[in-house]
Amino acid sequence: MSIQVRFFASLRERVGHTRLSIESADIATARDVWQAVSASPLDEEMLVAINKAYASLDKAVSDGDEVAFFPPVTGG
Amino acid sequence: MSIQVRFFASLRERVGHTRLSIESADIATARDVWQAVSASPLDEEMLVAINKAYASLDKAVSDGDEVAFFPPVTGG
Amino acid sequence: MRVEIRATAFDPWLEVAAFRRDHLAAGRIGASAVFVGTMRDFNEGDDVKSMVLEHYPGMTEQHLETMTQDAISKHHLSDALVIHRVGTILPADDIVLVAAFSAHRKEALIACREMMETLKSTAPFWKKESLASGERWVEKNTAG
Amino acid sequence: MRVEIRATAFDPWLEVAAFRRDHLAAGRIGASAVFVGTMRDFNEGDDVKSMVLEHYPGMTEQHLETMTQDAISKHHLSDALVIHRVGTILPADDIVLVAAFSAHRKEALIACREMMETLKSTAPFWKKESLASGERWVEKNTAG
Repeated sequence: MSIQVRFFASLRERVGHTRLSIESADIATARDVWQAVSASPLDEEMLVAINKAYASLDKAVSDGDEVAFFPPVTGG
Repeated sequence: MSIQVRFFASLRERVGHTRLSIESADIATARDVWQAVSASPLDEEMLVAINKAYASLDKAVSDGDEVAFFPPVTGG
Repeated sequence: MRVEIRATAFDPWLEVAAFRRDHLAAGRIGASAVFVGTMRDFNEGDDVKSMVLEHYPGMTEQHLETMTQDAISKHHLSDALVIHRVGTILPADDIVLVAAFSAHRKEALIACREMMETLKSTAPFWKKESLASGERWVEKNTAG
Repeated sequence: MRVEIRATAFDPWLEVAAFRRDHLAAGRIGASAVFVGTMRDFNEGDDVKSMVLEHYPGMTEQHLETMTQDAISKHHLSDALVIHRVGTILPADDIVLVAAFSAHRKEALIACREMMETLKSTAPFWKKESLASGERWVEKNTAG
């Protein structure tokens, strides 16, 4: 399974990447995607989007999905 | 006692006057002012102002006061 | 604070822009909440051709000034602006502008709405509509 | 409906005036409720020199469009307009404009406030402030 991974704002700076592309047969959910890119657990308040829509960490991902991780939003 | 009386909007048209000046020794309250200018009772929803501030019908009036009667407001 | 009764048409957006530029220190306010009421060409199912807005000179200004000053104090606003038309008004003319300015959004939003409700329910203004069938006084404002 | 992400400064009052003129039938709307958020030169007790607003291209636009369409349906609005800055922003620059237009005031006022709360709590934007002492990410928006 091939997943495009994106990071925004403070999380982008902490991870040190804007985008990553991962290939793995062991990925079922967004949580698995995070574990594939980071050794530390994802902070509870961090947010997840799959294909540009909010999702939970336990949501299933599919081949070709874009999965994004980012901190609480501060616009407006 | 001398009282300036004013009427606005639909009440002005019904009374047929914009302003009246009344002189009487028998006036104590805004209600007395109304009775001095009209034979019919003041409709319940009508509003009263004494010297350009909202007042109740039972509020005392003084010599030289301006007493206004008008219908519910419809601005904005 | 500025409160104004206008007998001629006004552009509420130019007024807000000018007020912000002239009366508010740049960089100090974070929130502007604005309400503009505009004359519709229909009311209660009927076409309205024009309208006359009557007020109580002296009382109306005083009432709006007290209302605005109270809103500034209660909600810690940076400032506030109220403009209201009187006289003959045509459909699409703006009737009322209420603007509240504050550091944070909550105060401006609440104050703007409260001022509009106070104005609609208590400020001495009266509307008389001209319909094809003749004239009629607007009986009562709807709840906000 | 119009939703726009802007990388350059904009005048919210000109935008509202133009939107009303170009998109709303004259005489059909009675209420315009507008909120404008502006960059302050202070935050949490510190002077702020500038700010960078990051967003998630594609997701942010889609999120704002859904939010705006939902507000129009839910509150029976005539129309709505949302503009949001991204990139480098200076104190006194306007950051966000949310405008709701309806026949009666209640709907526009409620929709404008709801859209602002939804935008602040869920739209994918992130602020990084430049202070004299360095840079910092804004951690969380305050409740409205």
